Amino acid sequence: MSNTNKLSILTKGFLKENAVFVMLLGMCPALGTTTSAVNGMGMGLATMFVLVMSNIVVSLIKNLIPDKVRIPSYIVIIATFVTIVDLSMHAYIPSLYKALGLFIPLIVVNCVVLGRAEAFASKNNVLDSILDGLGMGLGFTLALVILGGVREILGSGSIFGIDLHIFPGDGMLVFVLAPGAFIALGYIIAITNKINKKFQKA
Amino acid sequence: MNIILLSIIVLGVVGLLAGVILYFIAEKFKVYEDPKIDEVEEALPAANCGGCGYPGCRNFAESCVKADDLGTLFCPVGGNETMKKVAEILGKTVEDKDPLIAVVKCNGNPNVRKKTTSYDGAATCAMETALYGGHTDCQYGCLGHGDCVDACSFDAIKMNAQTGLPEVNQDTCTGCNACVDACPKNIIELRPKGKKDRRIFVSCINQDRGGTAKKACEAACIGCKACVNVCKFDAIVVENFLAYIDPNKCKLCRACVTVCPTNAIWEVNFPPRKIKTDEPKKTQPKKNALENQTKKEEEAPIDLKNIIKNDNKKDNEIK
Amino acid sequence: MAQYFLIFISAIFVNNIVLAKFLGICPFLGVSKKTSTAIGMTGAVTFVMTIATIVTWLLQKYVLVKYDLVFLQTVTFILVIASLVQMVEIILKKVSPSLYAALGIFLPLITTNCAVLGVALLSAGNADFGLLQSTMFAIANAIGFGLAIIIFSGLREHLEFADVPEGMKGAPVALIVAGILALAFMGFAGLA
Amino acid sequence: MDNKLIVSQSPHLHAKDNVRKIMLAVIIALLPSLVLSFYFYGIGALVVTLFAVFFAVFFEWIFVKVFLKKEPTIWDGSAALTGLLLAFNVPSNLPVWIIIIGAFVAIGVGKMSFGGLGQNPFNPALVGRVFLLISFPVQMTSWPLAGSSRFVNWHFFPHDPQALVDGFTGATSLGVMKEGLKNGDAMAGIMDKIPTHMQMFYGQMGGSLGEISALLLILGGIFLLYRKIITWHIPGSIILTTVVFSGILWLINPQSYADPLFHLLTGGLMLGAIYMATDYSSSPMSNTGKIIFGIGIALLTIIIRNWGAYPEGVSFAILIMNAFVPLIDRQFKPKLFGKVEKSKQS
Amino acid sequence: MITKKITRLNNKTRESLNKTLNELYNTQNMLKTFPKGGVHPPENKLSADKRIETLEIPKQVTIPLHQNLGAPSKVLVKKKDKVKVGQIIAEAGGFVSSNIHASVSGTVLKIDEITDTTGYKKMAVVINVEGDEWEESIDRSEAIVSEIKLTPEEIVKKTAEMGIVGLGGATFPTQVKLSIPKGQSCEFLIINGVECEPYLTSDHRLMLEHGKELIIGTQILMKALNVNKAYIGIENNKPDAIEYLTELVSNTNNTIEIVALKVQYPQGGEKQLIKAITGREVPSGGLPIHVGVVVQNVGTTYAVYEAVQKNKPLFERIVTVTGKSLSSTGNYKVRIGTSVDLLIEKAGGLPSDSGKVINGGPMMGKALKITDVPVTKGTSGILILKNDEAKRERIMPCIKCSKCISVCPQGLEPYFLMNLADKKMWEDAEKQHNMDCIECGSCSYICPSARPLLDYIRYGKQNVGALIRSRMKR
Amino acid sequence: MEKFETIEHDAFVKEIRDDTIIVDVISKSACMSCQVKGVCSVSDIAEKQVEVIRENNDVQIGDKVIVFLAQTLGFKAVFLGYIAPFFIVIFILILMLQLTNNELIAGILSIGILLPYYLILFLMKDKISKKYLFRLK
Amino acid sequence: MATKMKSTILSMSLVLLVIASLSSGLLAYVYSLTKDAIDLANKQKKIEALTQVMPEFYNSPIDEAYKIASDGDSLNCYLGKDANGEVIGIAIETYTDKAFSGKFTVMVGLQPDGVIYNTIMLEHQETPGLGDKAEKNKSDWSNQYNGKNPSTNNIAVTKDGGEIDGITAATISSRAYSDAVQRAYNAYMNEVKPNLGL
Ligand SMILES: Cc1cc2nc3c(=O)[nH]c(=O)nc-3n(C[C@H](O)[C@H](O)[C@H](O)COP(=O)(O)O)c2cc1C
Ligand SMILES: Cc1cc2nc3c(=O)[nH]c(=O)nc-3n(C[C@H](O)[C@H](O)[C@H](O)COP(=O)(O)O)c2cc1C
Ligand SMILES: Cc1cc2nc3c(=O)[nH]c(=O)nc-3n(C[C@H](O)[C@H](O)[C@H](O)COP(=O)(O)O)c2cc1C
Ligand SMILES: Cc1cc2nc3c(=O)[nH]c(=O)nc-3n(C[C@H](O)[C@H](O)[C@H](O)CO)c2cc1C
Ligand code: SF4
Ligand code: SF4
Ligand code: SF4
Ligand code: SF4
Ligand code: FES
Repeated sequence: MSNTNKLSILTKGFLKENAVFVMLLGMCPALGTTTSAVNGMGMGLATMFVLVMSNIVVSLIKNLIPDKVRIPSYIVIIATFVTIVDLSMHAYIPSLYKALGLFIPLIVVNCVVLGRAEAFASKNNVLDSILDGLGMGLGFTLALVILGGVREILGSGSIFGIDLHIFPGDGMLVFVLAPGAFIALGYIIAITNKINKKFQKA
Repeated sequence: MNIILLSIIVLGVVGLLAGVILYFIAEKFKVYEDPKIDEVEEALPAANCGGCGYPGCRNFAESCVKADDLGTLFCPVGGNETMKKVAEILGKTVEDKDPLIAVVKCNGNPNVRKKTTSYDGAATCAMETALYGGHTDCQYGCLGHGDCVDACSFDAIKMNAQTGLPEVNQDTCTGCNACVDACPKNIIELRPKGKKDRRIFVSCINQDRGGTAKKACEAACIGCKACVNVCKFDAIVVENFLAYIDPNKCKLCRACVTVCPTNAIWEVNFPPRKIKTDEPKKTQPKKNALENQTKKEEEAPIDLKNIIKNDNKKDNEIK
Repeated sequence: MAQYFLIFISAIFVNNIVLAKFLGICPFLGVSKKTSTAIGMTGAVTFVMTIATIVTWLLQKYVLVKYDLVFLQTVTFILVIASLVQMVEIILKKVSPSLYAALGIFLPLITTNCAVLGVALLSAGNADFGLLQSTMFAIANAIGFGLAIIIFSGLREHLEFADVPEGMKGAPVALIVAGILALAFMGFAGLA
Repeated sequence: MDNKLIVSQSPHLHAKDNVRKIMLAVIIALLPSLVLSFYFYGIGALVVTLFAVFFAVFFEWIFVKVFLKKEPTIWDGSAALTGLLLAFNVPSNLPVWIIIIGAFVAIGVGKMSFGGLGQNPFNPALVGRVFLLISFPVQMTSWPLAGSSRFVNWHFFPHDPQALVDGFTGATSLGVMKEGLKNGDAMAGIMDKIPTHMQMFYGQMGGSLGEISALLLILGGIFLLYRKIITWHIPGSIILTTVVFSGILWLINPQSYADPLFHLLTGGLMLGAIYMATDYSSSPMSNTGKIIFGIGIALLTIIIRNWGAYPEGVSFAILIMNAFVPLIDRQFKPKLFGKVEKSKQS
Repeated sequence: MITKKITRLNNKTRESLNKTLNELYNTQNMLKTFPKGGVHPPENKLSADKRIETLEIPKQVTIPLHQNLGAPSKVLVKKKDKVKVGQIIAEAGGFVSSNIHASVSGTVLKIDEITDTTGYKKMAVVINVEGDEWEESIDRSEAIVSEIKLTPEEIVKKTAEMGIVGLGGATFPTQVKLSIPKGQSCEFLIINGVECEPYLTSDHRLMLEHGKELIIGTQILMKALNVNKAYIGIENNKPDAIEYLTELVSNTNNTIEIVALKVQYPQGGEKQLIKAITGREVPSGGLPIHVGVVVQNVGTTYAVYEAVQKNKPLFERIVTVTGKSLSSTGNYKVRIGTSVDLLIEKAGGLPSDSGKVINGGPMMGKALKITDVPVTKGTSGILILKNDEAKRERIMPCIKCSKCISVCPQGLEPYFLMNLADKKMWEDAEKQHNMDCIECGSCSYICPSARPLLDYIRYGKQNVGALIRSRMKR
Repeated sequence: MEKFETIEHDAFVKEIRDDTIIVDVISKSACMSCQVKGVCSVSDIAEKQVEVIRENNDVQIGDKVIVFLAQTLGFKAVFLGYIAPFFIVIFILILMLQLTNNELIAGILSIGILLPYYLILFLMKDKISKKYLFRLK
Repeated sequence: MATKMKSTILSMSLVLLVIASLSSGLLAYVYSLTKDAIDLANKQKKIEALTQVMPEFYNSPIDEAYKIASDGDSLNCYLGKDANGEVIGIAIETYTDKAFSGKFTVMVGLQPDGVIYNTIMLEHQETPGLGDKAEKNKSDWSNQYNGKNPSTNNIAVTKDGGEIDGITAATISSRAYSDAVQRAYNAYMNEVKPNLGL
């Protein structure tokens, strides 16, 4: 594989195949944890760690696993890394751990992670799988930060905790709550579609 | 007890149980599905356009796997190449099919085919057809609302604002048949692309008697049989006052094109005629007013450029 | 009785699993294009969710907590759920191909449906819940999921005929609908 | 031939009503309430209304022009009506920047995201309203009391000592009830703190600027019924169910549940029943469907009012039932001519 | 004669009569009508006072060979053949088809494709008129023959021979309707004198001027169908006709009853009429005969009278020529094949602001593509609409006002059927009963968004029909 | 829940073969009150023939029958695949909790019931997944 | 691609067994590494809360928790002692059911004489932007309680005639907060104070 190809493996997850905005995967954490940009980033990084690690392991042992137990095996592998993240976060960044709550163990079932293990790592070599995991993970993180940022700005009038003083009050609370998450994501996806289309045409 | 040991035992037991149960269930409830179906499906273009006559690519793939002979199966989008791939997967053989392309068999632009009424209903061809024969005196001709354009999922057919007729882009048309199905007037036909992409066809489907047809549209085929007489290959038949050129017999000699008194025969992608440039005025006294507009009166066929987007490739070919 | 009533009201309306807790969004968006498939999916989720909760609850109480292995929760739960779903999938493929075809790729997705694992984790993590409460909690959440997805599929079928702007078609407009639905469901706040 | 005959399918006649006339009629039906609101709340009512209407129309124009690239649709009057109804659902002292956001959400999110007129599954004005309610609860729940405007008080209520207090705000009747009940007060005591039923009927109470006078709203409703713009099914079933359901609760325990009349006259129930639940595009099509829809709204309203966190539930109830409309439409069809016989036959 | 007296009534007296009649039948609301849906467009019966005039015979007639619902007729004459008035020139081309007779005497000029009222080119016999020589068998006297000599079977045969088709709009061959299939029986005959279409008055005039023949025609049909009860349904905006016919049937022992009906479009649709008069509902997908009823139009009934008693084939009919912009409106007895142009000329020529020329009424009629088309058996009126009346309004999105649902007499959801047709979802359209639409156009009429509902529903019907046929073949 | 639309037609038996029956279907669906004469081809009526599986219906040539086509089996599948076993599980669970008051036993038993259930379902599979064609009533 | 493992009973169960064991081994190891940190983190929150609501203490109040009865329920009570072992503060984990929505718990720190030292919101589900103003890091609204003695100061909100200014548009939350504090105070006065003999 050429270098450009490697690069594209890495970058396609940003926009063209962005897990959240384009492939609509991993929607639950994308919506559930993005009350602020920081939370989004935390979740994104945690997911990326799991993604990369499980991609590595899966691509290493892909040929050892019989088809019928493929999914259970992958899941166990993923769950292991998730638990590691869970335990470490709980131990060392308890505030973030609390904010992300249930969604950390739920990384296990994040369709992005399993999807990549299934679709990419189980068919490609270790290096590509790492790149893929990194790319997808970064894309995922990017998406979560954007969504978290938008929600934070609109919902609390601040970004990364810095008050922007754009609203006389606190901001539009809806965006901190569930409905705002859906609505914000809806419009962001619409915009991403537009951008992607432009790119395709160009 | 050592926590590591314990967890290994616990998870190991769970894992083992899961494995064993899964195995038995899988054995018991085995469904055989030919893995080749997946392979074939992957080889297909995944356009899911239905051009093959099946509801989707997977159904087509299934049929390919089941079929003894791929002769009757063809994916118009992927073309010969795809079919070869499919054949390879299945260890079967296919013959090359002449690629098909949609041609619009109506030549009645507003200058030659006058509007007689003004239609005020929903702007789709199907809807106008449901009402009456159309807003001109030709009850066969194109209505110009572009149902065919909407049907094409490859953006290969566009309305020409000047002629009010659809035009097919030969580079993007896959011959999927969608427009043919969509046209309520059955104006569009899939014809072989022809050698060097050259083809000749009668661009009219008016079956009225000559006089009636001519009155309705100056560009109509009047069934005069001039082309039949001039064709050396018996490629043209006139039935119901309408000529039809059999693409399989047509040798692209172009003899018929010039004799047609109404310019109803179109040629596509031919180089301009040199010798006859001053002749046509006599043999073709009737000119498409449109040609005047586009200033190509000298070479009747060139106005066919309209049918194809004027891209570089074409220019090269013509030179 | 009142306790179960509250569990149901809370899980279905107030803290709807999809609209308030953000679990199971993928199938919520993915399998909601037609009401009939949404109903099928609801059946599937209800089934899997309930069975999974029963199994994981037993596992939690009689193994993990007993031997102080709660940190293995995620791994064991997901393993159990995954096997369970795959079992159902294989069985279903054989027993009822039409349903299998209808739910297609979404059966494996139930495995990776956060709703199932989420509910299992929530009910295992809730110290107050006995087996029956947990089961009812699972059912209530499944009904909440079903309610949301069926309403949603109705709306989406309705939107099939709407002249939705080009850029908004598909996921964006679905998300807006989900957002307004969540907005509406906020009216249930405080009921339980 | 320039005098070509026009050809189209039958019928060749068309009734005189069109979309604009319908929207205009609803606006006209609402105007008396606006005037009353001006009378009670002063200039603020007009300012909020004008801003809401103007920006609703403005955003409609922008969206159609810039994003949809279609012919302008602002003349059909539906955007103006949405703006008007949005204004009717907010306090008259709402800061204008909030009402602008509301108009944006109502039109942009609630209507144009789905393609504009007639395509929206939810009531746009209510989407805007609930969005604001949740986003800006402080501003959205500070209600000026009727007659609190200086201008009006000076003229009309010189004898009322309270009227001279500037910008006097307070809770709506429902808010008072909810707070009182949460505080453990009995209904009888709460009733003393709020306007009498008669006052509520003609409109002297705190609340959103358009919801206050049941009387004028009903008069407008009769006008719409007469013009055959709405049918009785939705308002009728809402009002009847409200009376029955709240009546049952009231009979069971008059100390913790308000009487049916109170429920009818407060919290914009009339506004909702006559003008908002009847919004065409977000209500069911068949008559049975409409009745079911109305019953659902009334039940949810009373449930939310009595047991939910929010003091008033009409907006939420309508939005929730909006979500059920497609399912209702699919289930309740008009009776097919000749259907009964067929099933009898076979 | 009472006919004369009534025709002289001016509008004012008509109105007062209307009032007294309303009192007679209590109020308008007490009148019978169909239960659900319907609209009431402005009636505009401009030519209601105009006596039926016989139009002069044109120089040339064009007689289309497909004038009935069902299969086209088979031509029997050749070019240059001489024909007499009433001579058969084409015979039924199938079971559901009918004979066609020459409406003039003269020479067959050609048999060629012409554009007919449908806007499609169809075969037609063109005859050059020479004199007015009738077949001898036709009784041309004015005398009214009231004794019915023929047996039921002979009556049915006669209607077939004489080429009688339903003149109420559908041109369904009458003999087919009259031959009741085995196992089914007819209880009531309903004569459709509703004429619910705005503008049209031909049936109205016919009832006033040929009431006696009409009653005999009804008795003939009753005999053919072997029923002893017939109703004549008339909308309440024709009080003179109601009064006159009520008087005429007073001596029929109540076997024929006049039923005044509320003015409500589409009262004249046979399903609605049957429901209004008998309370029976024709099952979805069924025929009137399934509830024991046969419906015939008054024009058809009159034609049956002439065919059976006078041996006269159906070669002329009454056509209303009307329109607000016309200098004179009228009701004319016209030979089939006469050009519409001639009729318009008779009415003072086509005004320059004319937008549409409609064959039939404004609700169900067909807009003509050109005016040089022949009058056929199905032509009940020629209506001229001004440009501004004719133009459709701009189509807006459906606002879901549900008005179309509430006016649909068939209990359908027109907006939904339109959506389904737009999305080409034929199976779903079938499930939503779009085949039950009677194409009355009430929905398109009422829609505030001016949506072309019926256009799309028709399109849907075509496609669902094709779907059903293809499924049948399989 | 999903509706079961069946399409029914009156028909006459025309021919009886070994395992199928040919019926003539009487058209009554389309042409009544049909104004679209151009499209209506009444001549089609005679050609509407349908082949029906012969399932020991004792019919004779000329008999009047109704043919129908069942369209979906979806609901039945969901019901048998999920809903029925679901209720069985819940039933057993509650029952066992009442009887034994032991959550472990109740839980294991209620899950365990699924195995025999699916086995039975599997054995009856032929009955369930039968494809519906035109059939006689 | 190398040939995949075939799905046989042996391979399937073996693979799962191996993967499961490996993973659980790894996890157990990680768990043992993080166990202490997690325990600490779990406690940390409470310790932080305790340090805030009590004057500086020198004992480990967490290990000296009591359950005290209150209205048929029980509250957690922690005692802060100075270097001499004297009780210098009492922290009571109290709650209310009058909140706008959901669970609402407050840690109330009292001086031995019943004067409120400080309060801190532990858990709540109030609306962000409204009720959550009762949180210390959102606004210093709750500081109003400090220094007040519920037996002499009426700690109800002004609307109900008390001394506490309600949070704007969140009277309910404010009222709930007062209620929680009052509950803690009552429990202290009824149960703790007599027992402590202060
Ligand atoms: C919407 C609608 C309106 C109709 N209006 C009339 C009418 O006003 N008068 C009439 O004679 N037939 C009317 N018909 C036709 C009748 O349904 C029926 O076909 C006719 O009365 C049968 O008689 P015929 O066969 O003699 O024409 C109408 C049909 C439809 C579908
Ligand atoms: C295929 C077909 C068969 C019919 N058979 C009968 C019949 O047996 N008896 C009958 O009274 N009318 C029959 N009709 C006529 C219809 O009932 C109806 O009168 C005719 O289509 C004109 O109705 P309209 O003018 O209301 O549209 C038949 C029509 C069609 C298309
Ligand atoms: C979305 C929303 C959230 C609310 N959340 C709270 C809350 O968390 N705490 C509270 O006391 N009041 C809350 N309220 C306000 C109450 O409903 C009520 O209006 C308020 O307590 C009245 O108090 P006031 O007298 O302080 O204005 C909320 C209102 C809305 C609309
Ligand atoms: C009777 C009636 C009630 C209406 N009610 C509302 C309403 O509550 N909210 C609103 O935004 N628009 C309302 N409209 C206006 C219009 O229907 C609305 O803009 C559409 O929902 C936009 O598609 C109403 C219109 C009518 C005719
Ligand atoms: S032009 Fe016609 S045949 Fe060609 S791709 Fe488009 S739809 Fe298919
Ligand atoms: S070719 Fe056919 S479909 Fe295309 S515009 Fe012409 S009539 Fe319409
Ligand atoms: S759907 Fe058909 S029957 Fe109903 S109103 Fe419209 S045209 Fe008339
Ligand atoms: S009448 Fe027109 S706008 Fe109203 S519901 Fe029907 S189609 Fe829609
Ligand atoms: S991330 Fe929750 S279901 Fe996919």
